[in-house]
Amino acid sequence: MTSQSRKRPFWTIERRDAVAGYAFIAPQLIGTLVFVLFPLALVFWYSLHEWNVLANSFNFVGDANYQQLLRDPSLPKVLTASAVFSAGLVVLNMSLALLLAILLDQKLRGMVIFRTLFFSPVVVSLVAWTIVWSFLLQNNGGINGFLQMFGVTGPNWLRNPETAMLSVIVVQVFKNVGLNMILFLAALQGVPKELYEAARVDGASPFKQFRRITVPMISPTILLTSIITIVGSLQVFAQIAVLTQGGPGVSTTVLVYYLYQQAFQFHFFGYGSTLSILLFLIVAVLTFAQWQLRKRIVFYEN
Amino acid sequence: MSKCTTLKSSVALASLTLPLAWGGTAWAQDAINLRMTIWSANEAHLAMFDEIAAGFKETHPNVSVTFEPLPFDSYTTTLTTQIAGGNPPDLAWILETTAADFVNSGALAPLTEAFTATEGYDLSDVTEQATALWTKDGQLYAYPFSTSPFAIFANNDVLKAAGAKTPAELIEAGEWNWDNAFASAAAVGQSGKTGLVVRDFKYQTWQNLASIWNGWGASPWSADGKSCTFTEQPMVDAMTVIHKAIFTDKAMPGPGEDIDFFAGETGMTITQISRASLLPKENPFDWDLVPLPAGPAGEYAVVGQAGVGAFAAGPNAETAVEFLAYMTNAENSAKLAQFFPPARASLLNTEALAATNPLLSPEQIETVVIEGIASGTVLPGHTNFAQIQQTVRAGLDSLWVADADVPAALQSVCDSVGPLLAR
Amino acid sequence: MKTELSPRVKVALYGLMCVLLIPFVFPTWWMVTSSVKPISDIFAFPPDLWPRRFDWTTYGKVFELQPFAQQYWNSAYIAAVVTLGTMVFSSMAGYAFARIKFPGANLLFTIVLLGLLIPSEVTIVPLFQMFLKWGMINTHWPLILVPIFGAPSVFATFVMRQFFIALPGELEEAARVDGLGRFKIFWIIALPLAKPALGAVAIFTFLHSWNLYLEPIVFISARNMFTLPQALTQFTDAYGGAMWNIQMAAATMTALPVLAVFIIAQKQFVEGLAHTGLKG
Amino acid sequence: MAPVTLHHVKKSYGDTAIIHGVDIDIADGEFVVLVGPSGCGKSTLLRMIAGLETITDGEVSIGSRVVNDLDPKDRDIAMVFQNYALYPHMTVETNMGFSLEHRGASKAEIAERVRWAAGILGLEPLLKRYPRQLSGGQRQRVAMGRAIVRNPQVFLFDEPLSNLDAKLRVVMRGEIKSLHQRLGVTTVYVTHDQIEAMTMADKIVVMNAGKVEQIGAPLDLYDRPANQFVASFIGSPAMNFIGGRITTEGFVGAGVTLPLPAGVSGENAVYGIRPEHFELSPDGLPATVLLVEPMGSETQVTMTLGEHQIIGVFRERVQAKPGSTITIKPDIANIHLFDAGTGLRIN
Repeated sequence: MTSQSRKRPFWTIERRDAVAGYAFIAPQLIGTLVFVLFPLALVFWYSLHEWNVLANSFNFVGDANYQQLLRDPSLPKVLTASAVFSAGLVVLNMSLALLLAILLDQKLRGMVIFRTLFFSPVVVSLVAWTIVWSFLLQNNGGINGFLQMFGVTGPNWLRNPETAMLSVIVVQVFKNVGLNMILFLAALQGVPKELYEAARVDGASPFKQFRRITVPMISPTILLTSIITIVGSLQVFAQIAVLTQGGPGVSTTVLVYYLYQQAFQFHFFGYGSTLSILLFLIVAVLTFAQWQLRKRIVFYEN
Repeated sequence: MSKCTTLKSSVALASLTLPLAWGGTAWAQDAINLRMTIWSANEAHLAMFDEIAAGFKETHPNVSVTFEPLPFDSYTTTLTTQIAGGNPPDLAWILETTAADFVNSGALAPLTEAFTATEGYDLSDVTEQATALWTKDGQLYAYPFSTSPFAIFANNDVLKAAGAKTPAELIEAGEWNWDNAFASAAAVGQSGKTGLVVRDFKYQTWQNLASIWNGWGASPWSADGKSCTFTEQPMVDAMTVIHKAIFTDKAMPGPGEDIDFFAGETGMTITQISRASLLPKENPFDWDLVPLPAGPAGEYAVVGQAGVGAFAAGPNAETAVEFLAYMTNAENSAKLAQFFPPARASLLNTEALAATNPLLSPEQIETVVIEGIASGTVLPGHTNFAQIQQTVRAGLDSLWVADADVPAALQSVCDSVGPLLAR
Repeated sequence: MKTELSPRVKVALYGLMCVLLIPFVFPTWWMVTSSVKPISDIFAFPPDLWPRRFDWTTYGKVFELQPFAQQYWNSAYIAAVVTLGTMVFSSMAGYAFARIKFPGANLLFTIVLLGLLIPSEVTIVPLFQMFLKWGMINTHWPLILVPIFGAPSVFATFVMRQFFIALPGELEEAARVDGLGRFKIFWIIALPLAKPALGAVAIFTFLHSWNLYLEPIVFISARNMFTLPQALTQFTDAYGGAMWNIQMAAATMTALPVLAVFIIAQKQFVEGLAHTGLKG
Repeated sequence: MAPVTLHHVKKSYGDTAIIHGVDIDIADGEFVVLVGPSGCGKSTLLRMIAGLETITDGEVSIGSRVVNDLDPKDRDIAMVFQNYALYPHMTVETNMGFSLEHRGASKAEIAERVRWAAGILGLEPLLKRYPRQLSGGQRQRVAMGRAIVRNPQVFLFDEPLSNLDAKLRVVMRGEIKSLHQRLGVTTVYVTHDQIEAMTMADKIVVMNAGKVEQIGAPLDLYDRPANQFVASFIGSPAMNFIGGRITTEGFVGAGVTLPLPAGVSGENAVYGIRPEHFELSPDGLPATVLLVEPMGSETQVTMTLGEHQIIGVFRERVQAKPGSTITIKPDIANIHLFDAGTGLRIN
């Protein structure tokens, strides 16, 4: 019996394993192709068309919708609103999450209760949460009633262009900051205690310990949560729909809400698709930029 | 193990398919089911419609009608979405604001011939004023089943407590005009309660303000709908008064204050008379129903309309039109009239209306309902209304602040909506 | 940072946390208490922390105004199916990408990862058209299929892959020697060990589905097919006026069960989340 | 029980060859240890026998069957892994019975076999526990129990003791050996620890860089290493090597001339002598003491002989101070000479 004379069966271990691999990924892959990538191609196709629903017409118009995008007087305001919302949300969310995580990381009794309470809005239905806040934020609602007790007359939160955006951001921050808080807390607890002990022996102040040890050690978590938070912030819809309907003016009309209006309220599916392409490009560029950033600045243990 | 896996997967499969199966219904072969979208989920309304449908079934045993209530807020959006999806209902209620969109689109089936051919229908009984909005080139495309005048409900308890004159007193004195109405409202507002609420306006549905500005002879756009008239003098004057009433005199609740007149803490509200059903039955207050006050341009009335049309593209369009003719014939119109003020001259008399509106006094029916329907202007509408509504809404937001420059704010409205109107 | 804190510092920290808690806890408190206030008391100024009068009829009215039980069921079973489906498909794909060698794995993984960049908000228009073609508008299929295969499940696949990569290879080899094929290794060995990651995926997926709002309002128009978030915004009288106390009763019923589950299982919840492999 | 034969076995990943053609014959019931430095390919070779790695070329046979394309489960082998690979979510009992369960054994049969194995290894009190509740030694025993439960033809061990502390390692070494003696199953055992190899093996296969350096009984390898690599790898402390030339006067290194046995020839060579093959002798060669490490039973002395640093191990208690000179004598019956170029043994 030599190796030359032995015939290898077709179904070798590797081949069988490869088939298993394809079978395992098939549902996810096919699903992603059908429900994500194919629709993305369709969005692009639609964006090249003028599409009148009631009259049932669908005409190729080339880049006309993209021309409209450049001329749309509302679009700069919408993009500004989106940028303000995302930036405000990320900054507030991340810093509050970090603050809460550091507080919860202290050696105190009852931290589990505090952690549970801070996290609780995450599991409250988003629309329920937003409806409650929409009531609290009314001019004659709970917040101003509360302020009144201290003799302060609060602004008309949702009707004032300056405070409307702030309100939407803050409502969203309180809703979801618990998620990032937990991730930060896990990261903080993963920092080896010896590092702090070594730093204390070296005479580093608590602030310096935070800046030179804590932040670098949890930087991967900071980066990943910020990616998720930013991409998530671009998808904000229910909060806007319930709290401000994009107003006052267009001050809280973020891109997704504008897209929804154009496509499903005004039935401009062609232009709505063009806005979708814009949204996709923004998400893609932001994600890519952050991954690049990750390579540069994030500290790694290995 | 494999048994267990099979069990698990079949449970998963069943839970996937079961609830979805509920969405579909199997029909008998030659049966026709007509679907009508409506925006009322009121059980009394539904019971009446079911009764009418049952009546139709007596002569057309194979036809049944289902009424599909859609949420009012997103009614037109949902309806248009269904049409866009190639799944239009057979019949649909249509709001006056979007009448132009539907009548002009060619999506609706023409009704005039079918109605005239129906025995005992008497289309001429329906007032022309009411059908104007739903007619194109002499052809009726939807029947105005509800022509509901805007009027003022007053809470005399609240008004008197604030030392304000009630509308009845003002009418008696021949002084029922906006100056005095706002003065009464301001007195209530400054007493800590709410003066006057334009119901459903909520600083979003600005077209409801037509119930005020029509008194100044103002309108949002020209008669042909091509040019913006927010900047013309009547509108500027009307808006200046409204702005002052809100921000200086506290006669009306400010933006972001949600007030319900029927909770009993408000002096007056402008709304359609069909809202009388919301009057509280327990702890009732001394209420009154009066016509809109006179404006600088004289006496006027405003009505909200709702039409019902049949879609031309559906496979059962003919049957749908037939049903529509049945539903809106003289006999059934009388039934509809108990909830929806009718547009038929024969029903527009005090006796007929009193029978169906026991809450209202004969005088209220006469002054508010009959005169209102007879002389009322319909709320503004336009093709492409959704986008225009939103654009104006966004523009007007700059007006709803205490220190707004009214002409400038209105100018900005025209700047943004003008190009849309001109299209 | 880890030394024993002085009593004064402790008091200060407790005080700070209690103040910070207000915006997290008060809205829920307010929601629950307002649900049993008569409508006229809701606007009491300043607001009452405890209802002056109780009106329990609000809860009954929730069910009168909407087919709320049906809507509750809709949301619950959709979230359950989506969660289950995502757990199955994402763990399978995550496992294969992490542990099985097959040609093109990297390319295919990149393709799947692209899904992360495409939230369903981007593709909502064609999705609407597709489901229309398939006659699935006003059914729950879009609310099930899109999340199971869209961006959230791609995220889940990523989380599962990160977890499986870290799983010791020896366990699988031992299982192979013990006579298990690929699927059984996955099902009997790898999956039970992936409980923490699966838990995190389940939480994320459930909350995502439970909170979906844009998709239902686009795809669903019949009241009895509504999901809870959609239904919550519909508690208005016949003419669009908000009915706050009833809305709060509905919101309370929507929020409390999940809140209760969370409080009971909060340890597993939090630990599961901390295991998402997001530590880099 | 069956013999295992490796015939010209090769392994490569793409263009990188890991195993360069290995031939090993393992007799039925034999305990063979594959030993070598890390990265020498011994684990890969074991995993190829197990079926966990594919075989690029050549043949692996178990009994009379060529198993190249058989799944691990069809090879009738059992394996004990370095980290034990106990299923964390199953009890000891389930872990041990797991493979039988998946081969369709009846419940009663499984229970009986598990009880039998647990009895041999003293695991009865632990059967209901989970792996995380066990100590390292207990886990090791469970891993072995899992292997013997099935009564396979071949046992494969992949560095099973490397995670245990030194003392436990000695105990477990003994247990594995006695288990083998009791069951008599053909065993292939991989380790990097030459002491394990020496103490346990019937036959040692020394591997380096994907090749077999030498196969033989432990003491054969110790006494007559075939090349310099084996010589250096087997034995602790390691053999001393002194480079130089073979002349008629003896072996000439740098600054020292060492005695040679009769009849050796060659030019450039390496002179190898184990530390224990020096003796203190007044007529020996002078060496300068660098370090003295008394072990109790013996004394280890690091010193320079000529210019070469060497280690000697003496039964006597050496009382020398660093820097002082002692005289030592190599035992010429136990010297090893290797070709300086090829490293092959020349005497």
